Amino acid sequence: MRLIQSIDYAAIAPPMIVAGAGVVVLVADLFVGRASRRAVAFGLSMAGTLAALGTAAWLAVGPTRRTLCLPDGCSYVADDFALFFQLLFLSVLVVVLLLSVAGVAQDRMPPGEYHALLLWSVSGMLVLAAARDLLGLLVALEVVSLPAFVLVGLRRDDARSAEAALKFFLFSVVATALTAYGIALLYGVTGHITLTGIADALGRRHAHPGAMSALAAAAVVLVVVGFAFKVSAVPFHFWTPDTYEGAPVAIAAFLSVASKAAGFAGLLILLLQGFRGYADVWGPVVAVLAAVTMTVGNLVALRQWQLVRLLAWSTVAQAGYLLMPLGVAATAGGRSDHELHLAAQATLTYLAVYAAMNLGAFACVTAIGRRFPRLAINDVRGLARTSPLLAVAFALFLTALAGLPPGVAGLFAKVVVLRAAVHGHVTWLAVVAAVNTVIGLAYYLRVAAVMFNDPDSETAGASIPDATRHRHVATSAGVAVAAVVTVLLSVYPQPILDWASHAATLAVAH
Amino acid sequence: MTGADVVFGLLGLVTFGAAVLVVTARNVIHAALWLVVSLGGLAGCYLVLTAEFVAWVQVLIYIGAVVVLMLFGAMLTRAPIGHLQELDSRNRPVAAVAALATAGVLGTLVVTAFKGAYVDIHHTAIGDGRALGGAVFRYFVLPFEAASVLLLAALVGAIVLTRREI
Amino acid sequence: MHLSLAVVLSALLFGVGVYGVLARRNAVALLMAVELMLNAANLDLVAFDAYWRDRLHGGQVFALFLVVIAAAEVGVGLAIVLAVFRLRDTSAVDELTELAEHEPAQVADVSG
Amino acid sequence: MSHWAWLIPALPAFAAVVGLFASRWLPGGPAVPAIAGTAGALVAAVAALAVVEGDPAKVRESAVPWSPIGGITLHVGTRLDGLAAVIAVMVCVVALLVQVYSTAYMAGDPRYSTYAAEVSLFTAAMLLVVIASDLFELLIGWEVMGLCSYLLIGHYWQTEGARAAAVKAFITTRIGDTGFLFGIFVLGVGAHTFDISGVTRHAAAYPHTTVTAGALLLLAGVVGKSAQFPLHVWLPDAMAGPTPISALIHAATMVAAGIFVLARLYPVFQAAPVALTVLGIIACITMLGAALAALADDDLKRVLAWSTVSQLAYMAAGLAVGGWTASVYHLLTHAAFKALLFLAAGSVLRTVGTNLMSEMGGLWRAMPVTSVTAAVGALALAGVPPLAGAFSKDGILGAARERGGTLGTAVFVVGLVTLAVTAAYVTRLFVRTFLGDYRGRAQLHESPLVMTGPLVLLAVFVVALGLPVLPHSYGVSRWLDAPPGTRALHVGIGEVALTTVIALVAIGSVALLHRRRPADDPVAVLGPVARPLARAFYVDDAYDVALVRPVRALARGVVRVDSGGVDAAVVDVGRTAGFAGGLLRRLQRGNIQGYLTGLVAGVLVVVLSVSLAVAR
Amino acid sequence: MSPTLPVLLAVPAAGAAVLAVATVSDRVARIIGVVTTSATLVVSVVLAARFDYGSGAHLQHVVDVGWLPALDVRFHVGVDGISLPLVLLTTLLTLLCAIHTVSSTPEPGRPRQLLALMLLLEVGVLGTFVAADLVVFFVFFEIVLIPMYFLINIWGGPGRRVAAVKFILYTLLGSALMLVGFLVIYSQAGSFDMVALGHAHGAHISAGMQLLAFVLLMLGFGIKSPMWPLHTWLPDAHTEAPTVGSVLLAGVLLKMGTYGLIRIAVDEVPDGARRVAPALAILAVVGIGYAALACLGQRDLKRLIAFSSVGHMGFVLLGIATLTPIGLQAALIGNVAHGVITGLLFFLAGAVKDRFHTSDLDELGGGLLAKLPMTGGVVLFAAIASLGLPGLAGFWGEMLAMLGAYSPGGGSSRPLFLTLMALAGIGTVLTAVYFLAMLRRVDFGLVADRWRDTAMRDVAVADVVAWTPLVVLAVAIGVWPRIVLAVGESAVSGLLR
Repeated sequence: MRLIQSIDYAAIAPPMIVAGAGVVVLVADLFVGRASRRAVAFGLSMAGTLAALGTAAWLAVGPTRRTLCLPDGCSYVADDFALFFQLLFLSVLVVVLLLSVAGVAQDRMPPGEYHALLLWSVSGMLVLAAARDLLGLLVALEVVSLPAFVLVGLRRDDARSAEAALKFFLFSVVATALTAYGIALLYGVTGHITLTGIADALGRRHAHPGAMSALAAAAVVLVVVGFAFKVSAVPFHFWTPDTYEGAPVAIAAFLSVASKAAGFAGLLILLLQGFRGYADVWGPVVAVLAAVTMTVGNLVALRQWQLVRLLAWSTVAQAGYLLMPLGVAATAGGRSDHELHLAAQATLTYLAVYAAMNLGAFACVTAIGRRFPRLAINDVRGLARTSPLLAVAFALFLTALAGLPPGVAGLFAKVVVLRAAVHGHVTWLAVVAAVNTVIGLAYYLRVAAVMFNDPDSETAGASIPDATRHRHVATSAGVAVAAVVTVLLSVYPQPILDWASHAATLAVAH
Repeated sequence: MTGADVVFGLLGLVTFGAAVLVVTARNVIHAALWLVVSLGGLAGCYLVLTAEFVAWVQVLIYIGAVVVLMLFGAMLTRAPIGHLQELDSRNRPVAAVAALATAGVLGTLVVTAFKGAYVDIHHTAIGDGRALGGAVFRYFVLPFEAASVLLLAALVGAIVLTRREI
Repeated sequence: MHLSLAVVLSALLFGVGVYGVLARRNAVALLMAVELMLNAANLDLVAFDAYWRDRLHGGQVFALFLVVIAAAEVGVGLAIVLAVFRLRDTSAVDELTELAEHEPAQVADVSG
Repeated sequence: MSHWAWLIPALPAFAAVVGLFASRWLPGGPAVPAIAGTAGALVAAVAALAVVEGDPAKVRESAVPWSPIGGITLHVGTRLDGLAAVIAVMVCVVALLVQVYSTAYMAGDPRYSTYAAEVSLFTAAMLLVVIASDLFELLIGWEVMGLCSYLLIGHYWQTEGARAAAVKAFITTRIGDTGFLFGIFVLGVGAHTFDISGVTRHAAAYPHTTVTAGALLLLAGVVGKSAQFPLHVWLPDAMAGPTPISALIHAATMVAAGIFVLARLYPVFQAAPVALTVLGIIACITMLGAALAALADDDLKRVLAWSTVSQLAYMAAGLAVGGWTASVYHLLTHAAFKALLFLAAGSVLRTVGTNLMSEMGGLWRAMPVTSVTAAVGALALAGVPPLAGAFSKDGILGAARERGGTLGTAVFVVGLVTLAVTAAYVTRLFVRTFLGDYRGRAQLHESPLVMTGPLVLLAVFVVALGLPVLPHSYGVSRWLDAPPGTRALHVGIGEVALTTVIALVAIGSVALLHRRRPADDPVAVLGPVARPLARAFYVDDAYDVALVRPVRALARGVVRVDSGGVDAAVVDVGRTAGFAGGLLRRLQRGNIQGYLTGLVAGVLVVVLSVSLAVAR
Repeated sequence: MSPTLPVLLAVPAAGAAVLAVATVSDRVARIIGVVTTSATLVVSVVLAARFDYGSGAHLQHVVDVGWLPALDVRFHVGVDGISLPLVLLTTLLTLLCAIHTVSSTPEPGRPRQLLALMLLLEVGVLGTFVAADLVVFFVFFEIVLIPMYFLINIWGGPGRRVAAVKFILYTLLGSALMLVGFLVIYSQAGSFDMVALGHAHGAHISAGMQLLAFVLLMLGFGIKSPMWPLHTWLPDAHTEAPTVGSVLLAGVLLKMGTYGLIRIAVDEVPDGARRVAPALAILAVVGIGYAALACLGQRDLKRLIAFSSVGHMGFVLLGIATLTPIGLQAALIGNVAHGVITGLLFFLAGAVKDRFHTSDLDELGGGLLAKLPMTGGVVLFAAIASLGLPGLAGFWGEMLAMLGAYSPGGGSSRPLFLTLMALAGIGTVLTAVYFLAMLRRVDFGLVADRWRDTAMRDVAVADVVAWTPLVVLAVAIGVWPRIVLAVGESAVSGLLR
């Protein structure tokens, strides 16, 4: 027996490159002059990201690689599922890096540390998506979260930033503690710490006495909490609006897209691979939580007056739509391989589309924030007059989030998740979601309408900051990238659908 | 009822009692000291359960590092050193209910599930440094590597947040 | 020894931790309560490791990693607490309510 | 051979279009297309009459596919037989005279061009009804007539009375038309065709209930159009329109259409005796009631309107008792004398500037032509032989007597009573208008030739139309062939004698009353009874209470319910969502411990529920 | 594979894109708008000219290419006898609206954006009518919402914001439920293809699921139609919308609901249709009576016309609910007739509001025929047409709906439908009552003192151009209904096979 597991470095290259890039950024930061620190940090980060992206793409066209294997399974699997997420995370990172340029300068955040922490957080995500044992998942989740706490608090002379970080942190550690306790109980029930071992043991559920099954069910729920917190599912969502509001906007975008996607990666791995035997237990829970999440998120979003908080509640609501397909496990018919595959495909598709449109929305908010730091919805009145392209792009993202043309991508995404739900016989959930899209539209559209309406007479006299002076290349690039992707997904979403379908094979692999 | 039961029971009492004092002490410094007692008691429990390495790590990292860090933290934030009501929030009754419910639910679940289960501490694989080191590097390399990034990030993060100038 | 002893102690510790998290208003004290919760998980892990006579020592290894995670969290957490204290002159968590569901007028005043 | 029959309605219709859109570019103004179109139609109608002469029962049809309507194909075309040709000629004659008369009567009216076009359209619609081969085609003419009557009655839309009367006419007839439409459904669906020939051919083959239902529903339309009780209320009010229009409506179109349709679809009614009985009862009520109302009304035109209602009831009664030919004949004679009376009335009204007989009197001196022609019309209406109205009415009474039974006897008796009342009100009308001393203040003069010309012509018709029934005359049967099972026109000497005596007695009594007190209204002798008569038995008031007000109240209620109930429910749902959002916001007070409590509580609830569910 | 339909969709889409992107002057924008809509009309006329009327039951000019195989979605479009008249109606009305915009652009101007939105709207409506795949249908169905929202929200009256929000939220609720209905069908039958689903005619779908699907579709399409009591978005939207918005809303948008009900709900879940038909019929007839009474109590001209739409669409819904070829024909011609006549009415209401700056009946006072004889005359004509006078277009829809109800299909209770027919008949009387009451208040009578000395233009050239085709069509369809009915005859019997 070898003393150390053999490692396929090609398989783990993406996270290694990103984590390494973080170290390089930090080191380089020490040696370059004050003036060029931001540029260097951005350039190195972007280079590392693109390199990792290239590697991941290369891995995606090649065969599935597994490494760090145990007798009953491998800790790290670079399969379609993992690579789907890795490419998603890295693409998101590209846009987040673009959006960060403005914020790092404006809020005078330390560029080296900022970029390093961001890269490390992403490296945790990359590992998370590929990790196939509980310990790896948990540690990776911490690697995702821990730098994020710091990033949220990095606007160091703003008390709101620190407050946001503290809330995020406390909520996160309590959730982690619950997850850890759940893992411990699960270990007690099954005697295994690897996912495959646990899955096998849970699959032999009929062999357990009732009390043991009850404990296992409780443990399953507790384990899921840590990830449900990441995706901001109700009632694990409380941190979300406060944290987003206090965080730098780019980091809020990062949390709402990448971090949430990471949570879903973990949820999918756990629920579909580890806890498949208890699908009848978590299925109804997920279905109910999905319904509650989308409803609460949408209802509260109705009453928002500030853009970031509005988007925060909207991400809560969107988490509900993302969870909905997994709710098919609530019905006996929905627990078949086919239905779960459809469900996973739906969630993955929605995630990809959501990433583009939500990131786009945050990118627009970043651009708007340069002119209106308060980011009140009323501030953007008449934006279509002063910055027509920005207004059109923002409207595109908002309608996509609402699921309406011209944001056809969002509409497809809604169709896909609803299709999975209806196909899996949770029609009631689909109806709830249908009603929720109406509530959602109410607030998305309010913002869009305000932009396209002329300024009210009483505010018309107030000086509108000059549009051109506040234009920012990197931010505009971020908006543009998101817009292009959203439009592409609107016209021809087939590649994403196909790819999500491949990635969702995880759901049927026993 | 064996000797191990008795020893574990006593250690458990100490641990639990100290834990209760951790969350009820009127003084943060006292709370930190009670935390030392509680975590120490746990280290004893680990020893009874033949997890030697974990026990020593518990003592070294928790008592040696974490609690010291907390004491520093408490002092740096000029937390009330004396007896002050303000250590507890108005959420206390709710907290008590939630805590009792949590303990009750979890306790009932585990007790009913593991009724009569018995740990034969004489035939367990002893968790010494060698056994655990082997396990980590043979089976858990991925978390290990991830943990290195975690610690690095924690280090950098803690520094960047507390450093005054940029 | 009886497994029940360990798991009951663990459940109790977890409950105490929950109480602390919900009842303490000092951020550092709150962190201590979190540590209790994590340690409750550790105790379970170690106990189950012995119970299952795990050759891989999965439980104990997991416990080790949890200790590492806890240490990292405490480090960052205290840094955040210090940052909050630096800017707000308090470490009482229930006084941190600037970020909340406010009405526009209130916040408009705050931000001038 | 009758492919050109479509020209009969098409010419006036074309004239209407031209008159409406192009008259300002035409030399001679709007009157030219109107008169030319109607005259053209008259020529075509006369030609049609020539075609059918001698073999009036033969149906000459020419139709093209119209439209598929989901399994059944409708056809559109013409259907020419004796009835159609005769009525078409009658319509054209009256319409042409009205058009000519109107050039003077409406001179100076700013909207004369629209008026003339509407009259043309009205004529075209009636002619379409007359020669239609399909029930829906007929319905189009039927309803367009309703529209034209609405527009023409409301011609003086500056006045509140005209506006109200127009709406009332349209709505009242439309109520009946709805039944008529349903009747078409019943018959058409039952016969799998909506062709008139198909339906009449199929009449005997219908199940009994179907044909009864169909006939009764058709009857509703007839009652509406021909102003029979209980849908008669629109006609007296319709006097708000220009007087030539009254002549047109009362003589040739609209009200005649109802009787025409009864005659046209008579086989259907023959197959449904119940419907004929109902028709008879309605006719009896209407006949007498309208005549009594006419007795007490002071408005000259309203008296004439009531008389129309009453006379139409005669025709309806005749059809009810099988006197098909007599009824159609009465339709013709009535058209002549009623047109004459109305045009004469128009002549009077234009001169005296009022409708009220209490402000007339002694006009014969100033208006000799009008007076004499009016006297001819009045005698015809009163039923004095040898004028047209007398023989046709006697034919109907004869048919009733011959049919016997309860219905026949009732029609006969009521007919005789009505005859007396009719003679009385006609006499009253004449003496109040033309005899005695003038009670008004207008400058009196005779009307111009374009107005008196048609009067004279119509008077000649009134006399001439009485001739065919005389022994050895040319004979109605050359153009009108009684359908099987009906009584051919036959005027018994006994009826003539009886009715003549009754009429003369009635005329004499009223004349006596007038002679005794020339300045007073003869109806005054009735004392308090006159009041309900003048108010037409309060039917309008009853409708107001039973229908108009409830509908208005209902409308107000619906508006209130819509904004306060249906819409408010929707708005409230929206508000509730916002309110719920507000409540949920309260959970987000900023206190992290509150959040953590929520987290722990949520986890506890879920854990508890799943473990309980699994343990169970 | 015929390129006609893609071109039909591409022309307005391209026009919308050009107007959205290019910053051209208002004049050029108007020219582009009219040219584009004219071109679209020409394409649709070509489509109609090359349509094989002998086989109207079959989709023609079909384009069927793979689009999203992962979702079983194909870009499948085509026209048949049911959709062709609606396509022509849409292109015509949009052209007329574009022409109307030339003479008067509602406040606050910006004709470029207005026309761009109108063209986008046209794309959505046309796409809905030609779609032969449920998802494609849904996408086009939804495209309409945002442009119409902004048409109301930006160019509307004083209450425009609330009305626009109500419109879009309410109709989105409908389409969201409709989507769930589609997905229920898909989950049962395994296809989104409307042709295949129509061919299967509900086979493979259990009775319960058909019921569920039909109810969902009925709610969705019912809100759009609008079906009582889901109509309350409509009066507000119409009252506040600018003239072109009202015309398009009434003329074509409402048709999407009834079209979908026929094309999808009746055809693909026939069993569900049979079970729900009586309820649908009852709601339809209640809507007829309710709308008529509501109209009688209205104070606002546009609101009155809006409520009259509810009544007219009630007849269309009644026709559908009879599940007979006659009833479906009623629905088809009722759709077209309502589009023509109500479109005309809204043009007129817009003209009145444009001249008088109010559409309140009391403020208008009356005497329109005296003040503006041409406008007043056309108002008279349109009102008469709208009340269903035989010989004009509106008659056939109402008459055939009642004729359908006289002998209902689908095993529905005949006494019930006879009762409904009778009630609908009373509804036609009430319809006449309120239209005549409206005419009496607006058209006839004396000019109110406040307007007596105000100089007003009667009709502009653009008005004549916009109104004339509608007047002509109202007469032509009324006199010669086969131009609509013959097209759909074979198609409707195919639906009820």
